[in-house]
Amino acid sequence: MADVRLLTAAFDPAAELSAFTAAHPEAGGIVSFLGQVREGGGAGGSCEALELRHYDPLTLPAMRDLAGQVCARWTLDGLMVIHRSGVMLPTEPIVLVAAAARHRRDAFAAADFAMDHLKSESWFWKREKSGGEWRWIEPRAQDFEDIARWG
Amino acid sequence: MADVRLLTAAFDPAAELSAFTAAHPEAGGIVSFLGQVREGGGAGGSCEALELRHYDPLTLPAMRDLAGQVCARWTLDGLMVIHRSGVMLPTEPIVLVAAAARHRRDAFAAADFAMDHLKSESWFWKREKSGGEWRWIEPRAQDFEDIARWG
Amino acid sequence: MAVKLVFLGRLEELAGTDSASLDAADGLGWAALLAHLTEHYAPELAQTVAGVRVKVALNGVLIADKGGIVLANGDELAFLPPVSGG
Amino acid sequence: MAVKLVFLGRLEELAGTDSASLDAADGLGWAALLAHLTEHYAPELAQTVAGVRVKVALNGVLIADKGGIVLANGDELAFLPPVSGG
Repeated sequence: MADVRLLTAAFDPAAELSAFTAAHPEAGGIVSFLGQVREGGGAGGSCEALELRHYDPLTLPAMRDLAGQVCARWTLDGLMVIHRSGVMLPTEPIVLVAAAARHRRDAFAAADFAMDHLKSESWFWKREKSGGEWRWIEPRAQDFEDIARWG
Repeated sequence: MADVRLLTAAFDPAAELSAFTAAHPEAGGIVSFLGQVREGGGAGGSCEALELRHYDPLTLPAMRDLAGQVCARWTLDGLMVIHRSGVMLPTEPIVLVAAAARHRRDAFAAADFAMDHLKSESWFWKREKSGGEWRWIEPRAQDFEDIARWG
Repeated sequence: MAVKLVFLGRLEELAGTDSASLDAADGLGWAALLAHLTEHYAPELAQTVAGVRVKVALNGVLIADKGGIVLANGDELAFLPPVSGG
Repeated sequence: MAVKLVFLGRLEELAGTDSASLDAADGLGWAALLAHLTEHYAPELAQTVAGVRVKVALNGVLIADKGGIVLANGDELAFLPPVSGG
């Protein structure tokens, strides 16, 4: 039921969301989260580029596992998880999660849970380019707090 | 800061969401909720059309008030609330809420809160057409439970 | 004087119309208004409108105590049953 | 035998490469591997890799007890520092 993709080139979130919505006419509500490279992000507000690295044997299989957990935990009509890898520039989309459900609460909780787990548990490593220099990013304490909410 | 609209004709949620995203390059995350007329919805799974009626002197002003509350309660880069009035057919969008924020939690909570309050407190009255007959819909107990979560 | 009555949601069905004009003497109060509704519409309309679940807006402003309203020429009074939107 | 080492995230910086081939006698264990890293790379690499925060995957499978690994010809061993994705 879940559409899970790991992409190495840019994607169009609006087109993906339209297609997902059209594929689920029976769903009353669709919640989506779009994460994009922030303009003015990074240390000192000068992030020029962001790179996500993944490890082929682990990253997509773990994303599929996560999607399976989400579908088992909430009553959904559909779930879409798209994640970029590679180098991205400001305003480029990084991640798009969408959950379609008959009941609004299920769609919100499913998208929220999927994002918390993608952020803190997925096999991605991030570095940022600032002042022409690449710098690896350490995990954020906030991500661990977010995931702890789900027990 | 908030873009609040009450529309009496169909709108394109993907185009609206693209424009909203493009207008907030500084936001790391955008959460959206799209509510659409369910195919196979209504009593007996036979909803042919849905109509929302509003009352001009109250409906849009109250939507603007709600948007103001949401912007005051969470740290957002932007908020969009679009709601239809009038007759809609299955798969037509009814409501689109989008919240852009630096922090994911703010965007999720703002969109969730806005939807709970739009559903249970906005000045809209709904009727469904089924078997050629229009029938007014009573408020759902679930909507009051949803809104009670926010204290 | 003339007053406009607006019936929202299910009240439109009970009234058989979404709005109506009411001609009456100046200073029409709530009890006289209910009597008018009883006389001209299905009995259920006045009963429902009198109930706690129906709110009223006078010229676009919600009225906390509908029993205390006094209508003047040109007023618009809207009857608002529980919402069921979105 | 030949083994492929894969360095993810910040470990790539410490190793100066994202992957390397290691030639060694069959049955290379964890201690010998750390010794190899100490000899051929910046000292911080072996120290970091030995720490509890770095996990390892052998041929795409996470290993709970990295101290117990024994490498065979053709193996791919990936060093995984804490993730920071999405």
